[in-house]
Formats: sequence, C-alpha cells, structure tokens
Amino acid sequence: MKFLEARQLTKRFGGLTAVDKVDFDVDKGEILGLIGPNGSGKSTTMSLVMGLHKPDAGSIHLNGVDIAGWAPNRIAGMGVSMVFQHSRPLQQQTVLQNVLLACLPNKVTHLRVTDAQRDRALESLRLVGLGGMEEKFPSELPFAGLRRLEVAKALARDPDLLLLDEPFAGLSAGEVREFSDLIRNLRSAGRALILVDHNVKSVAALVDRAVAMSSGQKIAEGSPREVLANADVRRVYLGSQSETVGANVRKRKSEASPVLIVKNLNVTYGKAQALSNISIDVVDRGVTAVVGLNGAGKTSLFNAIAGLLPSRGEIAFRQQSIAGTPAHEIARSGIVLCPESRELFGDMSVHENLQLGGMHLSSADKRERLDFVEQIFPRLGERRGQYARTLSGGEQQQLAIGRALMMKPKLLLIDEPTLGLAPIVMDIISESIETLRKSGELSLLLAEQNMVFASRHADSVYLIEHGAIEWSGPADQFVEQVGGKIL
Amino acid sequence: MAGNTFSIRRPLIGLAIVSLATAVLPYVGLQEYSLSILTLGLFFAVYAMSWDLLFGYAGEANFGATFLIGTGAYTAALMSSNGVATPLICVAAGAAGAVVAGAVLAFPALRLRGPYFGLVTLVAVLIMRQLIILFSDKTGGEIGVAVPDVIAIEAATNFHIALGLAAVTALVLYLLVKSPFGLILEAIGQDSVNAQVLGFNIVKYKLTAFCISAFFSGLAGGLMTFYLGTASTNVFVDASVGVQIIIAAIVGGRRTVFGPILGALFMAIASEYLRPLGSLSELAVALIALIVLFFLPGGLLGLVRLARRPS
Amino acid sequence: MLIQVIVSGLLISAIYALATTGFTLLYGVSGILNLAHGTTLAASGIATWYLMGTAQLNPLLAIALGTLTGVAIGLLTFVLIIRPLRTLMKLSVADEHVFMLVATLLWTIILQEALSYLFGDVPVSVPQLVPGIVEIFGVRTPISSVLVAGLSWCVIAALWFYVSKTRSGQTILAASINPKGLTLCGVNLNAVHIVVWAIYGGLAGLAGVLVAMILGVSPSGGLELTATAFSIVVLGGLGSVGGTLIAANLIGFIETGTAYLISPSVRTLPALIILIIVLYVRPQGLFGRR
Amino acid sequence: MTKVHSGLKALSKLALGGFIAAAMSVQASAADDGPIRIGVMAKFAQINGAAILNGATQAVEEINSAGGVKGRKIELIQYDDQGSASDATLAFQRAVRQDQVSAMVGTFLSEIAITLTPWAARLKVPYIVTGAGADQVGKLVHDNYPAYKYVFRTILPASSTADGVCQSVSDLAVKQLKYKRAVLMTEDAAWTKSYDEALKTCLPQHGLDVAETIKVATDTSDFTPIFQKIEAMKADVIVTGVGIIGNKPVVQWANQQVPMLLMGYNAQAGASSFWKETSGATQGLVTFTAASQDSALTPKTVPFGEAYLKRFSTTPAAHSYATYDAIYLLKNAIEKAGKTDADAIVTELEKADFVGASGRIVFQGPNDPLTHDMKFGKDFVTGVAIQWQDGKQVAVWPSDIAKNKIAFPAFVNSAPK
Repeated sequence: MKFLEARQLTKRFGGLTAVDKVDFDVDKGEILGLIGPNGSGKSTTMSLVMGLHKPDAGSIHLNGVDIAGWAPNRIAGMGVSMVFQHSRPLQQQTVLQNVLLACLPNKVTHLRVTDAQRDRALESLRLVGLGGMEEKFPSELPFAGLRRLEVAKALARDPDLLLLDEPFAGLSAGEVREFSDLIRNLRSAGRALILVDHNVKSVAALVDRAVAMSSGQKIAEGSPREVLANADVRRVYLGSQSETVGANVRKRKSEASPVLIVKNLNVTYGKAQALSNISIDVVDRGVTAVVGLNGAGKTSLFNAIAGLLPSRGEIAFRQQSIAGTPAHEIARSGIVLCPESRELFGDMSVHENLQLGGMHLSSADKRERLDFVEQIFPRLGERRGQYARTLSGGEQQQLAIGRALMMKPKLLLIDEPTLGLAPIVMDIISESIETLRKSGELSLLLAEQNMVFASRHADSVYLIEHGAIEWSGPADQFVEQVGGKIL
Repeated sequence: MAGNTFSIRRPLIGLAIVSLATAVLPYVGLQEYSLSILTLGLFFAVYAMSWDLLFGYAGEANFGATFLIGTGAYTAALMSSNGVATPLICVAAGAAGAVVAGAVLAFPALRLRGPYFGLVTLVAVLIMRQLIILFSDKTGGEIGVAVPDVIAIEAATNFHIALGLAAVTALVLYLLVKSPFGLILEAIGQDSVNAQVLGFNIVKYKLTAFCISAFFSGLAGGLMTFYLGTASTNVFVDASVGVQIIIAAIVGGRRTVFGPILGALFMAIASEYLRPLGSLSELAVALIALIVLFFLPGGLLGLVRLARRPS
Repeated sequence: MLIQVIVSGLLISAIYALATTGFTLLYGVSGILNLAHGTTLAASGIATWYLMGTAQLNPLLAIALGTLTGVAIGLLTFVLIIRPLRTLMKLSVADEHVFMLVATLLWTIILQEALSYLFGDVPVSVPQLVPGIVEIFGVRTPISSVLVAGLSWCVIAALWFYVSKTRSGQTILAASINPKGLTLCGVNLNAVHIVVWAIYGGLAGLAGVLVAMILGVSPSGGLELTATAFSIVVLGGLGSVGGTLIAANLIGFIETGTAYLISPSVRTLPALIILIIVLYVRPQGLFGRR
Repeated sequence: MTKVHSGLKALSKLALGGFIAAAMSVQASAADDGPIRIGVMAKFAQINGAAILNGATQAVEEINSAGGVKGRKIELIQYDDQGSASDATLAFQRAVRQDQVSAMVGTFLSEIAITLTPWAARLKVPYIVTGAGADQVGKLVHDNYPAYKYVFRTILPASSTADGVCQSVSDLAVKQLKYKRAVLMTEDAAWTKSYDEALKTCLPQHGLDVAETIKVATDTSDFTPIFQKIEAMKADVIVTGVGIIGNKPVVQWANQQVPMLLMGYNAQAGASSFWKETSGATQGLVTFTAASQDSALTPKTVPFGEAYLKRFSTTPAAHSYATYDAIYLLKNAIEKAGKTDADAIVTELEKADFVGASGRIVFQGPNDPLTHDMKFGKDFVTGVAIQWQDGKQVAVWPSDIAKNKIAFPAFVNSAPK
C-alpha cells in the first residue's frame, strides 16, 4: 500500500468535468509531478487531495484512511500541507510570526507560544534560507522570499505529504535552481511530495514520477522521460505530427513597416516581474506569433497591448503611441483582443454576442460583417439563437474570434486560439486564420503554447520564457533552431 | 510573543497611563455633564471594540451588533424589573445571555459569507424587535423596561464604571489579539482557505470570537441599561444604532483594538460640538465619517501612525 | 377570502417588484448593494408629495419631477460615493464590499437627515392619481392601486424590452454578464455605469412615488424599505431580475396571506423566517447561480 | 504597535483638552435675580416636537411680555433628544448640570419619559411630561413616591385617553348615530394593552358591541387585508387606537373607501399638519384629543389657539396645549414658592388647581394609582373629540362645546347596518 492512493477521483463543476476518474499514488520519499496545460485539471486534483473541493466520486486513501470529502483542516491534521502559488502573508506581522502561525495547534484555548513552537518556526525559516529575516515584515521580502516564506509555513507543520502548486511560477532561472534543490532536500527527509506545474522542463529534472493530465483525464504516467516521450503528451504541448504534415510554412518578409511596435515593455505584478524589456514588431497584414509555455508572459503581453494592464515602455500602433490609452479606446482604434478566457456574454445568444461586437458599426456595415463572420464560421450561423454558455469549447472559440472580427479590427490579437480544442476544431481555426490572412485587411498576432501550430501560420515568431524574449526570427527557422529545446 | 514582548508591553503601559489619567478627570474640574458624554462614549467604545474583533480580525461584518447588545440589555432589565436579582447579577446574566444568543445566531450564520452573513445578522435585529413588540406585555414593547435598581447615581462613579469596563475590554481584547488565538483569527480573516490548510477549524475560531464579542457587548449593554434606567428598542435593538457602532469602529481604525475607542469618543465629542447645528448635527457626523472613510482608510489611529512613521 | 388574498397579493407584489427591480439590476451590473435604496425611494416620494401638495403642481408633472429626483440621487450616489470609493482607495475585493456597505449606509444617514431637515420626519402620502374604487371579483379595490400595479408591470415590461431589444440595453446586460468582455468590444464601462445609475434612479424614483401613493413614506422609514428590498432580492438571488420578480410576488403573497389567515400583527414574521431558512439551505437565493 | 499608545495619548490629549476647556467655559449662573431657565425637550424635527416647542414658546413669550415671574424673565432652553433615550439622558444632564435649568418640560416618546423619570429624581429637578402618554410614568411616580415626586404630567395618560375615547365614542356612535357593533383596531404596542381592555369593557356597557379586536403590527405597510377583514365582520364603526402608525391606516381607509367611520384615538391626527401629510385623506376621521382650536373647553382654549395660529401659522396640537399649560403651572408654582428650589416647586405643583387651555388641572395625589397625572373627567380635564372636515379640526364632542355634528365622507353610509 502506497502512502497516498487516489482512485477514480472525479470532480464536476456544473457541466464541466474538471477531474475525470483520475488514479495516482505517491509514496514517502517520492516526488510526483502533476503536469498539464492550463485547464487540464491538475490544480483541481491537488485541491481535492487537500479538501479544498469535495470530490464527486472516488477515494483518497492517506495512510489507509479515506480522507475524500473531509474538511481541509482535518486533512491538514492528518499531516498534509500545501504551498499556494499566490501567497497572502499577514502584512502586519513579522516573518517569524507568520511562520509561528503554522506551528500553532488547532485549539482556541492555546494562548501562549511555547519555546518548542518558536524553535520549530526558526528552524523552518533557516531551512528555506530565510534565517536572519525573522523580524522583517513580509512587505520587505523579495518575491522569491515570499515563496520561501510559504514553504517555511508548510514545513513548520512537519508534513508527511506536501503539495506544491506551481512553485516555480514567476521565479528567475537562478531562483528555480535554488528552489529545486530545496524541494529535493525535502524528499530526502522522507516526505511524500506532489508538485503541480506546467513548466515541464523544471519538473522533469526534479520529479521521480510524473502524471500528465489533459481535459481532466490522466493521459500518461511514468518516469519523466517516458511521460515526455508519450505521443499524447507531445500532442497536447506541441500539436500532433499529423497537423504539421503538409504545413504551409511560408516565409514572408513584409516590405511595409510593422503595424505595431512594442519596445522595452515591462509589466510587474506587485513584486513579480511578469514581462521584462519585451520588444516585438508585428508584421503588417501578416501573422506574427508569440510562443512560449503557459505562464511565460504571453497573456500579460497581450493584456498590456490591449490596455488592460498597466505597463512601462513604448507601444506604437501605426506610428501612434497608445501607451496609457484606456482599453475601450484601444479596442475602438482597431486593436482587438480575443482573450484566452474568451470573455463571452454567456447568458446572451450567439447573435447578440456578435451584435455587441459590431455595435459601433452602421446597420448596413453590421449586416455585411455578420455575413462575413458566418461565412468564416458557418457553425455560428447555425447556432445563432443559442446561449453562448451552452456552446462547446470549440464553438465558443469561434464565437470569440467572430465577435472580435465584428469590430473590423486592423490588428487582431488572439490569445491561445487552440488551447484545449479537438483537432477537428483546430483545423477550422487554422482555415480561418488563413482566410483572414488572404483577405489582406488585417494583421494578426497569435499567442500559442502549441508551437507547431504557431510556426505553421506565422511569418515571424517570438519565443518568450520567464517574461523575456528568448528567440525571434522567421517562422521556418523556428522549428529547427528551437523546437527541440522546448520539450 | 517572544522576541517582541516589548511591543506588547508598551501599548499596555500606555493603556494603563491613559486610563488612569482619564480616571482622575472628575477630580480636576471636568464637569459632570462632560463626564456623562464620556460615559456614553465609553459604552459605545466597548460596543465598537467588540464589533471590530469580528470585523477587523475574523473578517465578518456583523450588522446585528444590537442583537447582542439588546440581548444583554433586555436580559438584565427584565431580571431586574421582575426583582429576580441584584444589579450585578443581572448584568452578568445579560452577558451570559448575549453569549448564548450570539452562539445560537452565529453557529448557522457563520456558514454564510459576505453580504449574506450581514443580512442574516441584520434580520436577526429586525426579528428581535418584532418579538419585543409582539410580546409587549412581558417586554414593555415600544415603551421599554424600566429598571428599578441603580448601580450608582453619581456621575463620577458611572464614568468610572464605564471607563473601567472599556479599559478591561481593551486589555482583554488586546492580549487576545496578540496571542496565538488572535494571530489565527487574523489569518482566518485574511485568507480562510490558507488558514484551513494550516489545520485551523475556522468555524470554531469564528464562533469563539463571536462569543467573546457577544460577551463584552452584552456586558456593556447590561451596564448601560442600569446607567440609563431603562432598556428600550430605540437604544438597544436598532439597526441604525448598529450603524453608529460600525462607523465608530471604522472611523477610529479597524484591526487596532484601541482605534474603536478613539472613534467612539470622537463621535460622542463631535456630536457635542456639532449640537449648535440642531437637527443637522447627525448629518454632519455622517459626513465627517464619510470623509474619514475616503481619505483615512486606516481611521484616526492610522492617521496617528502615519504621522509618527517618518518614511 | 382566497380571492381577497389573490387580489391584494397581486397589487402589493407589483409594487414590491418595481421597488426592487432597480436594486437588483444595480447589483447585477455594478456589484453594488445600495443600502441607500429605501431612502432614494423615500426622497422621490416626499419630493412628489411636496410638489403636489405645497407647490400645487400638476400631478403628472409632480410625478415626473419626483422620478427625476430619483435619477438625480442615483447619479449623485455614483458620483459622490461609489466612484470616489473605487478610485480613491485601492481596496481588495472583500474590503471594497464592506467599505461600499458602510459608505452607502453613511450616505443613507446623510440623505435621511437632509430630508428630515427639509420636510420634517413625518410619514407622508401622495394623493391618489384617480380617486375611486372598483370591484374586482367582489373585492373593493382603489382604482389607483390597480393603476399603480398596472404601471409597475408596464415599467418592468418596458425595462425588459429595453434590455433585450435595444442596443443600449444589450450593452447593460452584457456589462452585467461580463464587463471585461464589453471593454474588449470597445465600450467605455464608466459610461455604462452612469447610464445604469440613471436607470436605477429612474426606477427607484418612480417606485418611490408609487409607494408613497399606496403605502406612504417617511425619511426615517428608508432603512426599513431597504431591508425589505434586500430580503426580496436575496431571496430571489442577488442580481437575478427574474428571481427578484418571483421573490417579490412570493413575499407579497406570504405577507398578505399571513395578514388574512393568521393575524395582521405577525404579517412580516413568516416572510423573514422563510428568508433565513432559504439562506441557510440555499445561500445563493432561490434563483441565483453560484 | 509601539507607536499606538503614544498616538492614542497624543490624540486624546488633543481631543480631551479642547473638550475640557469648552466644557469648563460654559459655567452657568443660577443667581436668584437672573432669568429663570426652563428646558424644553423633544425631537424638534418631528411635528410633535415642534408642537411641544411652540406651546412652550407661546407661554414663555406671553409670560415675559406680561412682566415675567415676579419680575424675572423666563429663559426657554431647547434640548433635542433625537428620539433616543440615550441622547435624552445626556441632554437632561446637560440641562441640569450645565445649564442649571429650574424645570424641564416636554418629551414625546414614552420610553424617553420613563428613562428620564429616575433622572429627574436623581438630579432633583421638576419635570413635566407633556407628550408621552404611557401609564407607566404615573405608576413609577406612585411606586417610588416620594423619591420620584419631581415628575408630573399634563398630557392625558393612556388610561384616561381610553376613558375619553369610550365616553366620546358612546355619545357619538351610540346616542347620535345609533350604531350597535364596533371593531377595535389598535396597533400592536405596549400602550394598547390596557387601552384594549378598557374599551372592551366600557363600550359594551354603553351599548356598543365590540365584534373583534384586531391588532396591527407597527410596521404594517399594506392595510388592505385588515380593512377587508373588518368589513367582513359587518360592524358599523371602527374604533382605532394608533399612535405610531397614524398616517397609513387613515390614507388607505380613504383610498380603499372603507364604508365605516374611523373613530377612537389617532395621535397623529390630533396635529394640524395631518391634513397636509395625508393629502386630505383624513377627511371625516374622528379622534379624541386634549383640545382643539375651536373647542371652548375653558376661556383660555380658543384665545390660545388663535394666538398660536398667528405666531406659528399653524394650529396647536394636543402637546401644544399640554406644554403651554405646563409652563404656566411652573410659573404659578415658582411665584407661590417664591424661589426656584425644586422641592418648593413640587410642593406648589401638588397643590395646584389651575384652569389652563386644556381644562382645569388638578394633579392626583400619592395614593391615587397614577400619581401626578391630571384628574380626568367632568369638571377637570375632559378632552375633546374632533372630526377632520375640509382641512379643519372641528370639535364634535363633548356636546356642550361641539360646533358641528358628525359629517360623513362620500363613501361612508350614515345608517347603521
């Protein structure tokens, strides 16, 4: 019997099955990696183990006891700890007090801190490398320090099973290395660890076994090497081989000056630097792709261009600076964002969604535009009266692009157009991108995890890692020069 | 907490000095009328401190403070008017009654979050008011219950009672929020998921906090009943009195224990100065509170801290 | 008896429905529980009472001006309270919620005291538009009440038409579903909020006039009206206009039924108790989605 | 946290310093030759409070222009209780301890009167209640006599009101209109408990059956169910007892054209502004009240009403008469005592036999059930019943002063069923 055994774990949110009959084990002294793209259900799986969500079906045996459906504090009492991705320490208390909190028993009559508790807190701080910072306040710690503080809190509870949610997000390469060492040390102390990450590379070097998930299901399990070599996993991350066959990779160096120029763009979230000195040129009337793994900073870049995020640096659209312009004015000026989250009006019909996209057009223009969109996505014409939230994921993606097209964009930003879509829908999106390119009326900027998909359509490609441009160049050189390094 | 005993001791010494300094006010020429303003202000200070234990630390906005206060006041008043016990026993029973009523309300209400919790606590006040009117042959209805006994008649004595109560409440609450219990409560208030993951049963802690808040609210309610001489719905079971308490706590500075005292006294003294405005004085107080809310989110105590922190 | 319950229930429910529609619409679009709602109603009713009685204006003109009072207070609430709170203070979502409640409570007191100062704190009633009575299935009913109920449902129908059939209405609906999506469609959310507050004020204003005509209003009765509206809206599910309409009828009928069948002295108790039970069993309200 | 206490200290120094300075600067002088200070307390933003203040003002102005109290002027000081007992206790203490008033009049809400009664005893200052009618005030004085002897009342207590309602209703409804059945509709409040009991015994004795007693919640908004129910009982008249919800039942009675007269007691309907507040819906309503503009209860009643109308552009309410008389009672008592000493004033008040605007005022003694309440009935204070007719309160009872007969609103059939 393994220390932790999860069987047929299932969680539904409304109609969506976020976790679908997933099995996995982890033993003491072992690190299990849960990997998968955004929305694959890996974080929900971890929440089920911690008790933050109640599973709809399945069992979780910890040391032989079924803890499925227990309240989180009871599960914590069984020796399970969790490190959250976003830390919210107590700002008015010192670092030491924040860790002391974790050492306290669940007893309202416990009114004095014992020496033993204090020693344990100090020891945890030392272990994570925060020795000497005890009397500082969390606001005085750097971003990585806050992450360490969270780990110290989890460690102070001396857990048998430690759950880590995206421990590397937002960290620099050097910090990732230090953190990996820290986590490795935790395993050697005889603990069981589960690590959730989409950063496949760092996980591969660290974990003993990996479970890959996609659309709520387990698609592969085994050693990191086996999982990474798995065809399904590669398809989820890179796109399948069959799609690249016959790919119409074209080289086109536009003679016209770039339609959008981004220079030295910086975006910070509190202390975390999401983008540092990003510079890109978007090909006029062509397709430009920004590729990178989940969390690399693609969405931040797009949101910054669309005016949804404050940023520092230059953004010029057709030689005009648009930095600091309100988001709705940017949208009206012709830069239209079709976000990863799609942001549809769920309780309104397909037709109403499209109408809202074209609300600034004259009625004749609007009718013509509607025909144009329904020509590209015939499916939307068939589903005209249906509520957007009842559409399938692929249809929603088409509607999101369709609604953006209703605004007659000069530059269309599409964030993750293919994420989580079935191959057949991907083909529809592919075709639509080609149609738009041929129409010659707009420029496209794509953000993609699926690098093969991206390089197939793009004229020029930028690779982002950890918020910085790692590579840029023509699309046809991308696969040969960079492709291998990603996975 | 070890390592920062000093930072606990100094505010406590401060509390003691301020309390003692205030206690001699009757003997240095402060008029009896001024004392009575401060007396009522100090009772409000206790309400506001108790309320802020729930709001500032446990993160729950209780719109039914007067449900707890009213239970304390009416329990004490009804016992006294029926000749059951001496005033002090009535007050103690009032505090105990408030704890019981608070637990009965809180145990199910704490399952709810945000506006829903607030609504249930608000509705509790409305229902209690209705019941008092409905059973007016026992409760005195809209006329209230007159208490035959008094604890003290002298303005100075009543002032000392209120001051002592406020000081003891401040002391107990301050020690409590600086203890592991307070640390956990604050963690729950800021991020209840995280606190659960650290192994804390948030309902247990919030319920305890609710009972403590109820205890001091009920205690002060009972004592204030004996001070005023009657328990009546407009003073003790009224949503708008609850609003005044909330305003006092936020104006003074939430999550500070001492801030609400400042807020309550500020409101009492401000209304006294604004009295020449006649019926517009309440409007002026609300306006001031609104301005404080907008420009000093940390409250008056936050302003003092801001001024004392150079950077 | 049953017919009486049905007729009276229908009339009172229509007023409840109109008086709460604006409140729930506002929550749906901007996420704000305006605790000054009842006082906004009272202000409009009192303004109409004053214009009709003391200033001797034409009744229809007075009603129109009373409704405009509601619009003005709605816009003032947004400009003086809501927008400053959102722009001046950088609050977390949870904090913003509480500060919003406290700020609108303070605003309630300010409005209430200003009304008391100007008009005195007394309950007042707006004269009936058309005096006289009709018999409905043998139940004697004031013509005005029937008109008011009819008008309430007409306004609600007009609101429905506006939201589902006009471009501006669709924008507001979209803002309530997904404000970010609307920004991406090139719409200025701030402008949408102003429109919503104006519509809210208009709904509250007209409702206030009608409440003053049928039931009477007073400055200090505002909080009580807010509490009733709040209960109805929460029962129906916060932000769900349809749920609110159903809950308004539910509460209207339960109160009327209680008054007829049990006793007028416990009229509101069963509704309050049902509300608490619903909250425990289904905190998102009868028709709210989580 | 280390900064807290010093900050607290600094701020409290600041606030308290100014406060103390201000408090100490207002040192009142109570010299024997200065003006006599009398406090008047109510919530002045309310019509009732304004009526109390106006009654007091009228009396003080008359007395001062007539030479004052043995040459000393009366200074009237206003105290707004904001309708709250805690504000009221503060104001009462300010009046006595800081402004050093010789007596206090006013108070509309019973809970405030009951709260202030022990304070008047503690602070030893004569206090005449002129607005609040709960019997408990008189009972408190009775039970705690002589400690609570400082409290008097010139407004009728609920039991006297019930008495007056019974007499007026039986004269008007039974003798004049030949009615047989009544429904008692009273608000669900503490003061109506004894009111209900009294009427349920008294009315049948005069030949008016009480078909049922309907209690109405004080937060009732819609009266339709209540009126429908009453109508189904086939009664001839509705006898009301409302003090908190005066406006709504009247307006809805008119709107719904309930075909029965409203009689009995409606506190708000005694105020002259009631016509405006109800936009005229009160047409035809009959209520018992202390006195009215055209009721010549005593030679003083009508002149007072006329002077009041001239001075304040409105007609007096019941509390105006009560407060007006209270000030005169105090004046007489001080003159007789020759000093403003509280016990001396009380002794004189207890001996008073004074014809005021609301009747002949003699206070009940320590052995009567409601000590220091006015004696009620023929030759003492009787009260009047008025009916609202075309914007005016018209006295319809007692018959010797009644100007008009009962008139019927269009929707009320005059004949008994």
